[in-house]
Amino acid sequence: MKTRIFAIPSLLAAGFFPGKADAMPLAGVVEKKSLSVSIFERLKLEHVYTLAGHRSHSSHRSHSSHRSSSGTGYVYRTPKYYEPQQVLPVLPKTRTYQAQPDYTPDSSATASGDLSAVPLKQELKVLPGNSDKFKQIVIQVQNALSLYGYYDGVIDGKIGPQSKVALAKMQEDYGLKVTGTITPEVLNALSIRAY
Amino acid sequence: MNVFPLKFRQWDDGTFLFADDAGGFFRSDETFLTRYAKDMLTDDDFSFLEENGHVYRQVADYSFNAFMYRWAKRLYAPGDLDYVIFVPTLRCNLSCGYCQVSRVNENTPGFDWDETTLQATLKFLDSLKTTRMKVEFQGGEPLLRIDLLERVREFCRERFDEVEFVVCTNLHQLGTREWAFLSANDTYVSTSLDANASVHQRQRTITAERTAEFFGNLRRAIDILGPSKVSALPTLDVRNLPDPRSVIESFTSFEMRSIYLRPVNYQGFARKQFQALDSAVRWNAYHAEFIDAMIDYNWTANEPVEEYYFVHCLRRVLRSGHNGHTDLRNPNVLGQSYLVIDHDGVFYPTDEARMVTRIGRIDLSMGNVRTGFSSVTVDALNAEATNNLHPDCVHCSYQPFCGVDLIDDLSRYGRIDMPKHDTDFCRRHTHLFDKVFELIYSEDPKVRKSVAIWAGMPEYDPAIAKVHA
Amino acid sequence: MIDLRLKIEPFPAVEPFVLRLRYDAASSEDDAILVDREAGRFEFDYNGFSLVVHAPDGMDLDGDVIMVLPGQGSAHRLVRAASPHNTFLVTEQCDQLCVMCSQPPKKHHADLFPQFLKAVELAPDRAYIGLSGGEPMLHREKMFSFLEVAAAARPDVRFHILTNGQHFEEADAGRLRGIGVERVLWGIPLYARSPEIHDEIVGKPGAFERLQCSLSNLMLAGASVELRTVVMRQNFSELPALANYICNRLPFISVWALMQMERIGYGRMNWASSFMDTSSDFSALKSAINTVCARGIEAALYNFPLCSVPQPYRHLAPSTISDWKRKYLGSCEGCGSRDACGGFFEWYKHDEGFRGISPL
Amino acid sequence: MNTDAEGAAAGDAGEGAGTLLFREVHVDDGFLPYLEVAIARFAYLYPGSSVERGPPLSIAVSEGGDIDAAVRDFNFVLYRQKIYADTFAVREAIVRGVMGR
Repeated sequence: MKTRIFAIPSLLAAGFFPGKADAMPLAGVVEKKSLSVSIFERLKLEHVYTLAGHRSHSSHRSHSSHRSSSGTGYVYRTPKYYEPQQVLPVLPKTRTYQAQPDYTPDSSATASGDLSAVPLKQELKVLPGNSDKFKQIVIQVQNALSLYGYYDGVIDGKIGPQSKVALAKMQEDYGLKVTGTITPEVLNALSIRAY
Repeated sequence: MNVFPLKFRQWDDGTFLFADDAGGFFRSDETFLTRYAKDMLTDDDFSFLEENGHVYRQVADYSFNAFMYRWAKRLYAPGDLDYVIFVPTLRCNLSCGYCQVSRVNENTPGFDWDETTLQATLKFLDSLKTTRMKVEFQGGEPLLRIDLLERVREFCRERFDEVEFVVCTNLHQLGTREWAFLSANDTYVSTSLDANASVHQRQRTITAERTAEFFGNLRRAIDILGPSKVSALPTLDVRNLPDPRSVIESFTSFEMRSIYLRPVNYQGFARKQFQALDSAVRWNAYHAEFIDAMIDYNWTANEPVEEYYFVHCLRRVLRSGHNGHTDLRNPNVLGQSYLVIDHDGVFYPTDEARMVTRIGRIDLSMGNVRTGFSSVTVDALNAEATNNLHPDCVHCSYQPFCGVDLIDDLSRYGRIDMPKHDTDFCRRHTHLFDKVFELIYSEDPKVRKSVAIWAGMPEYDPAIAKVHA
Repeated sequence: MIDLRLKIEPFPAVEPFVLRLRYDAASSEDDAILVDREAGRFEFDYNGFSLVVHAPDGMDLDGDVIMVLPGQGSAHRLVRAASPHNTFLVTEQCDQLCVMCSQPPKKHHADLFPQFLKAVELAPDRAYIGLSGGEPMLHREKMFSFLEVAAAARPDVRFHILTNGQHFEEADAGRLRGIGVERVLWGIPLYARSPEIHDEIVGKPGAFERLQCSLSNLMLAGASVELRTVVMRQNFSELPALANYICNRLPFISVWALMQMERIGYGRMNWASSFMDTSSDFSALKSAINTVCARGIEAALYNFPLCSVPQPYRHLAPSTISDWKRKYLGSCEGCGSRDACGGFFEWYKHDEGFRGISPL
Repeated sequence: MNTDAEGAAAGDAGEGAGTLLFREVHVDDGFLPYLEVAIARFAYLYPGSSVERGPPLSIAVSEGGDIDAAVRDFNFVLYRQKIYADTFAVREAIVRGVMGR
């Protein structure tokens, strides 16, 4: 009893872990296969959800043994509701918790600007009904414009620059509002039934 | 129904604390203990235990899975390395009595990072995966090498998305350049304020002139940087402990409300000389007295105070996943999520490991920033860094809240297999947790007020202190 | 109230379609560009067709994603670019019948997943989109596919999904993780720790047991859950027991939302028997909140006017009522906390409401 | 705890140990399988004590020692060893469940 006190084996020796190399799955080596491993994975994602504008004082930051570092410890001033930094931003009930994805969004997915289009990695289900219908109408419009001498381009069912010019000219001649687009008035004037 | 293993501890008042491996706990008495040990639990017992998450019907049922989750969440899972402690110089312009190990005189050559070490350190930082980084500058007095600090900070700001810098400084001899450095938004000051002016002068500044310089600079730091960016630690001599109220008064006069009490940590010969066995007992008694003084203070104060480490322990009792302090983790995995780089570029897992190595007790270095990692010793320690099934800890009610500090054990006893109850770490923490539970179960409204503040509850509620009668 | 529909002039569509309104330049063939704007009338060019939208002059439509339904004189504003309150109504079918339901279920279901997918594709950068019902997970397979495709198409978009939690299987773990557990927050209601009370409130025997199973599956999958409890007379005194249950059995939740009732739908019918005036009695809420706070579980009070909440708990009450259904009372005029307060639901009736409130 | 007899004796349990305080302790049959390991553990916790297996089992501490505390702690050790053994399988299941092994 005097020298080696570990009468009852340690976690390792107790056979919980097959060998030294695997001894510290706790230290970050986590197998993916088992379902319940995710319990542990889950812990690492814990910081993902934080109250918006109110990052937890102890979030992921550590303090070392010799110096407590930045900040004022756990007790900070009694939150005053009216101080802006204490107030949660106006968020709906469905969005009170702002997830902070801990990855950087793929830059290819967000091209320049806030609202730019996103190339889909997977083909979304198209809506052939509308496309066919739109194309049909455009063909009728191009035919009519061509018949009346406004358009001499290809009848392709797509409104390109040439069609726009033709539409604008036609609208001007007919005393319609000039938009360069297919409006209900244009369809009426060309006797195309679309609705 | 099966009961998850309960560990028990008898308190001085004769009642018993029962706690499971996931940190669920309640108070009961010896009759319950007997029924539990002898497999004679009653329906009442079972319904109490079930309501509070201590039983399951079969492995992998909902109760079991939830328990497993809580158990797992008590464990520390180190993340990517995102916290480094740099010692750019060991030189210091003070010579405090208790700091014989981690400093050399201001004019001693050869104890600073050289250009190669700086470059290697920056390269090392650049190689890390993390996008956020906390850098703590220690010494010595790191501001003696403000040029190095500036370069490291500049590099980190460039390299990482989120950065935070802490300068552990004695706040002496600060010029315009030093103040400018400390004034940045991402930079924090950690200093030492030993109790009050007289103790501070006795232990640190020696002359009235230097004492005045320190307090002047501390005031200035609070005024221009703001109290949220300045923290201070009191290092106290167990042989000469100040009145807790004077410490609270001196800290609150600087708007510092989080006080992290530290006993002087003697190393080597000084430890043998000054740290007799009973010093732990004395420290524990003082610490308890200090907590009581804070409770009194908070009862009437507008702005509460806390003892940082005590509150940390309290929260570890109530919550899982509360691993923000490197001293108290289970498993206490070293050398992964944070690291020390010494003045000569040597890696250490902790600052304590640096000291232990420096005094020649055992080599806990982990390689050198210029040549790379080598962590055989630390790996061996990590294999023993878990308390769950430790032969002593496995029976301890405080195990789920507690941690492991093998470096402290090595430093004090030269071995890691001392009976836990004979180690300073265990004695200190047993005492702390005894105090934590004393407060949690207290019916004194003054105590309850502080418990609520420290636990982060709007108001105290007895529901946190379960009792099974 | 902000209208979630926009009046449009007739458009030759044969099936529902989704497009994005832009003021300056198109970056997608689903963009319609503003070509003309006069009082209350916005004219867009959508692939050569004029789309005329009527909206108040001050309204900013740039970046909004709308859905046009054939033969209808109005379009649905699926995503308002300037608002964080964007929710897609996936279905109006539901397999529970909760006493306070604000949106009572309907039998018919119109499937709009392709349109929602397009809307996600066109949503602003880092949008946070709500999916609601009815019970969206009645269409489990389509929901999962929708989320999988949407997640792949827009890695920056996150979802908040309201579901009754009756339809999660253990085998869903793989799909949940494929979609990304950090990207979806499941808002799931649990009303009481007692199965009887919970089942009674949701009008479905066995619901509690099934929910427990789902929650356990979500926990094992590592999913993120916002547990939602509407506070009512039926469950008020049970809240502390529920808090204890959450600490022990559902420790993985991201937040426990305690919610005030909406006086609409069944909530209006059952108002008298269900509305709990928490401005007059907050006691059980205190205990429940203190319990979970001490144990490190986030608690939040949704839809509570600030003045109805005792001061120590007020910081837990964010402004949660969606902008489009929020109102303030006459007496709110002089209140100093109005900016921080979510106010009242449009359909709140004060003479049947909070007795213990006054401006702060 | 059941104590059947107690007393003081001179020198019969240790060589030159002086006076010993001892007390007999009744051990329920249910605890017999854990007795050996409990005695070992007790000896580790109370290096100054000694345990006579008996039966009846008796515990001795040197004079000035707290025999009440020793007997109480012996019982606690016995309880703990039984609990430890009885629950080892569930602890194993938890570790396996969490670590996926």
